Amino acid sequence: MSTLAAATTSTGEAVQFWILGTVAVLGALCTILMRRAVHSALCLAGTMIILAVFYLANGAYFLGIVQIVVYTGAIMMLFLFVVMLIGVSAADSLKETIKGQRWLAALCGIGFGVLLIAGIGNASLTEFSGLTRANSGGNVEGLATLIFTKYVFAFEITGALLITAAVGAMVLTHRERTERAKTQRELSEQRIRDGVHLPPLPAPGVYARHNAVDIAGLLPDGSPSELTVNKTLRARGQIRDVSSEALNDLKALEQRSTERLERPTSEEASK
Amino acid sequence: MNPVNYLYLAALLFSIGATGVLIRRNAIVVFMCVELMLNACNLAFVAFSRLHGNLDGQIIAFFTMVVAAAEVVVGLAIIVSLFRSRHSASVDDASLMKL
Amino acid sequence: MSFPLLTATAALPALGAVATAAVPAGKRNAAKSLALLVSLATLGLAVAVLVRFDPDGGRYQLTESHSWIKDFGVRYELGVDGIGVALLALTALLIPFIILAGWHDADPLETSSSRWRPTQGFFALILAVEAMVILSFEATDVFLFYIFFEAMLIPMYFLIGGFGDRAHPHQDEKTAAAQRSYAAVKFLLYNLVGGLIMLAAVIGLYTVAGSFSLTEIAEARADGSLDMATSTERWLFLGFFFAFAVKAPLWPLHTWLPNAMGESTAPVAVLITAVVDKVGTFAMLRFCLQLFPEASKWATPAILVLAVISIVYGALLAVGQRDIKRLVAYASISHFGFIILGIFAMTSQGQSGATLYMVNHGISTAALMLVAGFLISRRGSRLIADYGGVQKTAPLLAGTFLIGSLATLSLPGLAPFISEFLVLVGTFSRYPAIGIIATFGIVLAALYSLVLYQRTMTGPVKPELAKIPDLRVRELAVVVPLIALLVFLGVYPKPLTELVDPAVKHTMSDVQKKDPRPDVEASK
Amino acid sequence: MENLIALLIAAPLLGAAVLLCGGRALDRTGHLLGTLLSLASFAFGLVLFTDMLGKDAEERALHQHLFSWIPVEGFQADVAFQLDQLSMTFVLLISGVGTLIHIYSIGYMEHDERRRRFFGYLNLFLAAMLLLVLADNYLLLYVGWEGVGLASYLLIGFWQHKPSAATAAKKAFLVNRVGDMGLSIAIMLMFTTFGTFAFGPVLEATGDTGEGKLTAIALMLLLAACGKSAQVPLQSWLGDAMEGPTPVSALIHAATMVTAGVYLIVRSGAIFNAAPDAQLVVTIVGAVTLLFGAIVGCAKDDIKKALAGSTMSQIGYMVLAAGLGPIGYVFAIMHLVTHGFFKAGLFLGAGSVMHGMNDEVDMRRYGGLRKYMPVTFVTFGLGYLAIIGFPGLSGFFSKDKIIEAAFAKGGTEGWILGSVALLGAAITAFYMTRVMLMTFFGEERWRKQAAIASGAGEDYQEPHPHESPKSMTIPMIILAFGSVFAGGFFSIGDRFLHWLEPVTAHEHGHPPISAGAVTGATVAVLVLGVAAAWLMYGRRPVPAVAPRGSLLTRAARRDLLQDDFNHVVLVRGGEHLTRSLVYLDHSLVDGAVNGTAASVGGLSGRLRRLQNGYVRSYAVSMFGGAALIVAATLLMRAV
Repeated sequence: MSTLAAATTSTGEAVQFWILGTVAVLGALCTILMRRAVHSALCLAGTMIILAVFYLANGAYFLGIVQIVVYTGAIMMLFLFVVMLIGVSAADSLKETIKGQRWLAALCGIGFGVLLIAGIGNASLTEFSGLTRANSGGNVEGLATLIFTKYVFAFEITGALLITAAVGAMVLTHRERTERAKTQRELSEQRIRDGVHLPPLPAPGVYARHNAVDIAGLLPDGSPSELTVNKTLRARGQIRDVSSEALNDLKALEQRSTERLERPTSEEASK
Repeated sequence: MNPVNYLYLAALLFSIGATGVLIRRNAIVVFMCVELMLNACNLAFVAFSRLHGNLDGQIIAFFTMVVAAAEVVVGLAIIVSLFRSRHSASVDDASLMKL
Repeated sequence: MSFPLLTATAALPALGAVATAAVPAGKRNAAKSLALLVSLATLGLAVAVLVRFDPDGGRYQLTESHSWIKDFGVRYELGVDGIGVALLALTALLIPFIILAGWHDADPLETSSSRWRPTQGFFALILAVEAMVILSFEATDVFLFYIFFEAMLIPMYFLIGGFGDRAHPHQDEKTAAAQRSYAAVKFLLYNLVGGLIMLAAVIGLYTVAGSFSLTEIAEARADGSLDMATSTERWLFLGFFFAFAVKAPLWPLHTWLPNAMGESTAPVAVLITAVVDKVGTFAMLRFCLQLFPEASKWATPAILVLAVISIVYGALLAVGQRDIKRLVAYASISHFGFIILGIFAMTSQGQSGATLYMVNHGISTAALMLVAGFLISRRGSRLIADYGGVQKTAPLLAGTFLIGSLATLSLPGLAPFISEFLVLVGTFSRYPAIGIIATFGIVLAALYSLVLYQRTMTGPVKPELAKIPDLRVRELAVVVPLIALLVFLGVYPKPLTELVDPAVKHTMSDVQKKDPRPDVEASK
Repeated sequence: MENLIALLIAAPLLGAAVLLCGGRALDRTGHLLGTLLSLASFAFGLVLFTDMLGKDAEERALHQHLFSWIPVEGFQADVAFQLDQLSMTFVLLISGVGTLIHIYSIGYMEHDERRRRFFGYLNLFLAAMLLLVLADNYLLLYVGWEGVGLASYLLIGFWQHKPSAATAAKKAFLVNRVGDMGLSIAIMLMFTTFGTFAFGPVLEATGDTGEGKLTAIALMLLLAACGKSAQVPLQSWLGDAMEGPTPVSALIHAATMVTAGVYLIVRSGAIFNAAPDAQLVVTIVGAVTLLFGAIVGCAKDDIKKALAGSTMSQIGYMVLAAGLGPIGYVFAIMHLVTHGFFKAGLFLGAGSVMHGMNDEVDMRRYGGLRKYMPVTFVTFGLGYLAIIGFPGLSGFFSKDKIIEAAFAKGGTEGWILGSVALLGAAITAFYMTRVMLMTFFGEERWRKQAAIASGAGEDYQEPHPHESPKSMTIPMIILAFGSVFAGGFFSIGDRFLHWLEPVTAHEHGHPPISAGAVTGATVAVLVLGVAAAWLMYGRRPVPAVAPRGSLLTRAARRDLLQDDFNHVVLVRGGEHLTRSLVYLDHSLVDGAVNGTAASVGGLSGRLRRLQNGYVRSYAVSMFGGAALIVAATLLMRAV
């Protein structure tokens, strides 16, 4: 125990730092470069776990565990949950729309990083106290002492903050139903009154090769009908279009039968 | 190895996170980048805690985590309701704050 | 402590404004009657001020003084001299007529179902303007004056921008609304710029003099205990004068007036030119001359030239107008030139004349503009070319309009003649050349007034005008008292001159000027 | 007795107020009320006159101080009246002729639905005119001066539905305003010179001041007189003023108001006497106008405009006389009074002719009317003889004296002025004979006119000439009586001279040729003029359509191109000036401000682009800012 969180570091820790640090930076870079939000989230989760290891290496045992349990376990899962809710496969286009934004961002990022690093380099951080004494009564006990004495007020306020956040999230996402839900009978009556679309909506995949929910049914001319796909999927733009596939198949079939029956092609016939 | 390296790492991660906030348009990813920045800070706090030999840095990192948790909850709720009304999670689409 | 009469004259319309605004939406007529009653009661208070005021007593009378912002030495100080009383009475007198004339101007259109209460707002705003104008006539604390001088812009802005003339010459409602808001914004910006420059000068004055009290500073100036560097005094003077010249308005700062008067309803136009603008010329007399006598004398030649340009230029532009209300606006610019000329001629006749001019111009413009408003509301157009032969169908309207026109051209026997002649004599006795050029103004005044009358009232009757009704009882109740007053003050102006004369003497001694003596006496 | 003076004015003023403010209820009796009050004023005048006659010549002047009008520090204007012989003469002329014309108008305006208002205006005119002649200071005179201008404006434009009448009224007022400017400048000069503008002090103090100032005052007064009395160069309004009803032309634009300029000059005699240069200008103006009016009178076919030309010319005589100084003042006023009689008579006659001829004014459509309107013919004829100066009638006495006085001026000026006056007399005889012949003699052209008019497609109703009603003829007869005998009555024993002398002072002129020779010459030119007219219009038939005529004739028909000059220089020039000023006001004065506003707006528009609404853009600036702060911190530490 004493080697960890000492004023100087062991070679093991150095090896660990260099390997895991590289991975962490890679994970961070992947987080911002991956097109899909899911991948970003997974990369971020990886980086966070590495950070948890670093916390442990720095003698912050409690924080290391909390990092894994709360951050990686809860928060990142919340992220993934929302990503799923919104559409897991919706990929971001990485094309920049604001002129010069990317260059400015890169410049600022690199500049800021360089400045920070220069600042740290400038600071005379040669003396190390180490956490040996502070952690002597146990890390968790030390933290607890501080939280319930020196930081008790801030701690109580964070409690209030958490409650507020929970309530706020519920308020934001909860939709109050202002009117009674319409019964099926009423809905059908309304449909007839409106007279826009009387029969039930067609099922997905009609006339298409597949009947998966995200494949639009085909109209007689081979074009896909968006009506057949679930509203949510439509909104997310997650419709797979297989109409061209079907048409190509049809064309190939006709071609083959023409060849076999030695009929004149349509171009020739028109001559 | 000098534990100051942790600080360099934190600075690097922080810069990467900040750049991500600036270049990504998906609100969720932007949010993740913010989390990355927060974590970078936490790392710095923990390293400082070791440098100074007391636990205050860890306490602050702890509070950061709590606040981040609250923030994530509310932020994601906002993203969800935004998505509900606009069918998009792009931060550029919410650009009504102009004349 | 005696009854705070001056505060009451301002507080009554202010409270009235609040009360009028609070009248429920359905009771428009109650709001109108309430506003009229309040304005009449204010008139009553103004009469009480007139009675209590002793022309031969001290310079400022009925004074009230309370500490307000201790840290900056700002005090709530009120007091009136003869000039202030005259203008206070004018304001209190005109407001009831303005309210009565605008009785239907803010009725909601039948087509609109807006829940906004325009009628209540209209009359409340008019009363609010009255309160602020009265306070700026009464304030003897520079900072207090500044506050009301600026604050009256807000209700005026809404009156101009929110209650446009329904008879507009624009193609459709949308352009009309755009023009209206252009006029309102122009009014606001011009006056705000002037006001901000004045604010700088007010602060500058405080740093130099250490006080905001007009009486204190003026006394200190007079007995020499407050010495300003020449350049400081000139800069401060220019700061004050600029604001007043915008409000007055003096050429070339005049262009907001035709827009504002053209786009607003006739009663509001009267409110602008007959009441609000008077604060500008009044303030020149009270603040510029008293606080900065030396700088005033220094700037006199330039100001006189600008005033003469205003006179001739305004009159020439009035001749060239095609819109009745803009014509009256340019005529007013010409008249304001006369007022400023009289103030800065620095003779007793000129300053008495200028003060009388303020009162008389208020009454005469009100008479002309309100009748013009009645005419415009009948035909639904402001363009002169749309009229002709009105005297045949509406002789009373034409007759009162003629009297208004004659008052505008300063016909002897009507009040404006006396003031105009006094201004001319006062100017001539010190600056003959400027006096003679200004005299050309009276020919041009005849030109624009009579051309207007000829084109609108005489000639064959236009078919659209064949059936317009003559003046109604309400309209007569507005016009007849004004005309009677014009005639009375034209024949017997003594009460007014006696009121004003002592105050003018004080001002003359402030600037340490004496009237030039006639040649015959001088040679003896 | 003094207190009656205010009543002189109050009576017609009351009439005006009652008639103009009173409603339709007075429509039926209004004209009688107006006439009665005018008569009352005349009666007061007579009472004062008899009272005055009972006093010594030097003590006849009466004063009445009514109230202090404009009391301002160093400036004192009072409403106060002065009634001396000069004023008395005018009072009687104004209220007398005025009353006659009120009576005449009862008949003349019988069918006009706005007759009540007409009488109201007439009363207003009387009040203003009386105020003008009774005022004891120049400022109050100015009130009357503008008051008559207003009345004249209202009456010329009485038939406002005619655009020509409205334009003429406006023109009259405007031209008069130019003159009024002169009067106001004169008053201002008096104030700065003498410290007052009451007649007494000003006229007494003329000796104490320099000639330059006095000349300036006198010239300004002359400008005022030119405006009101239609003297060159401000004469252009008088011809157009004939658009008004004929009684108005008779009263205002012939007998009374237009002579106000002469009154002003005579009243200010002391100033003019001390400014010989100004006097010379006065005589020149008078002489030029005298010829100008006469020439214009020769060419006009409109009977009223011909008479208007004549009025201008006759006032030219008066101004000429007034410019001669103490030699001429009395004669100027005497001619003014006799002219008041005969010119009013002539105008009423013309009105009577028009009344019988469907309001036709073109003399070429008259002819041979003497049979149909005997009374009009006789009274008009007597007026005619009086104006041309037929020996023994009024005009002879007054005009002859003026010609004599002109010669008496002495030197080359005297010869020139005298000759001009003689020439004027000849032309007067010519054009008045022309009017007479074209109207009452010769063939009855109006009978043929119907055929011509129907050919031209005009709507012409053949007139049925008839004599006018009694209410119109009686005033004409009284005025004819005056035109015949007034001159003789005044001249016998120099009555008029002695009457006025205390006020205006008088010097006997000594013409270089004997008075008899002047009289002879006058009669000779008179005969010449009549003969020439008879040759041109009596012997030969008058063409019904005006011939093209010589260049001079054509110019004279157009008022010797004065109006064209005014139009091109003043009206057009003014229009251009105002139009360009309106443009400049919009583009330059307003443009400067709007330009500033636009450039501020443009700048903000550009700055606004930075605010593109994208959160990420804002984030970049925040982050960039943070980077800068860090950089600055490091830099500060490094330094």
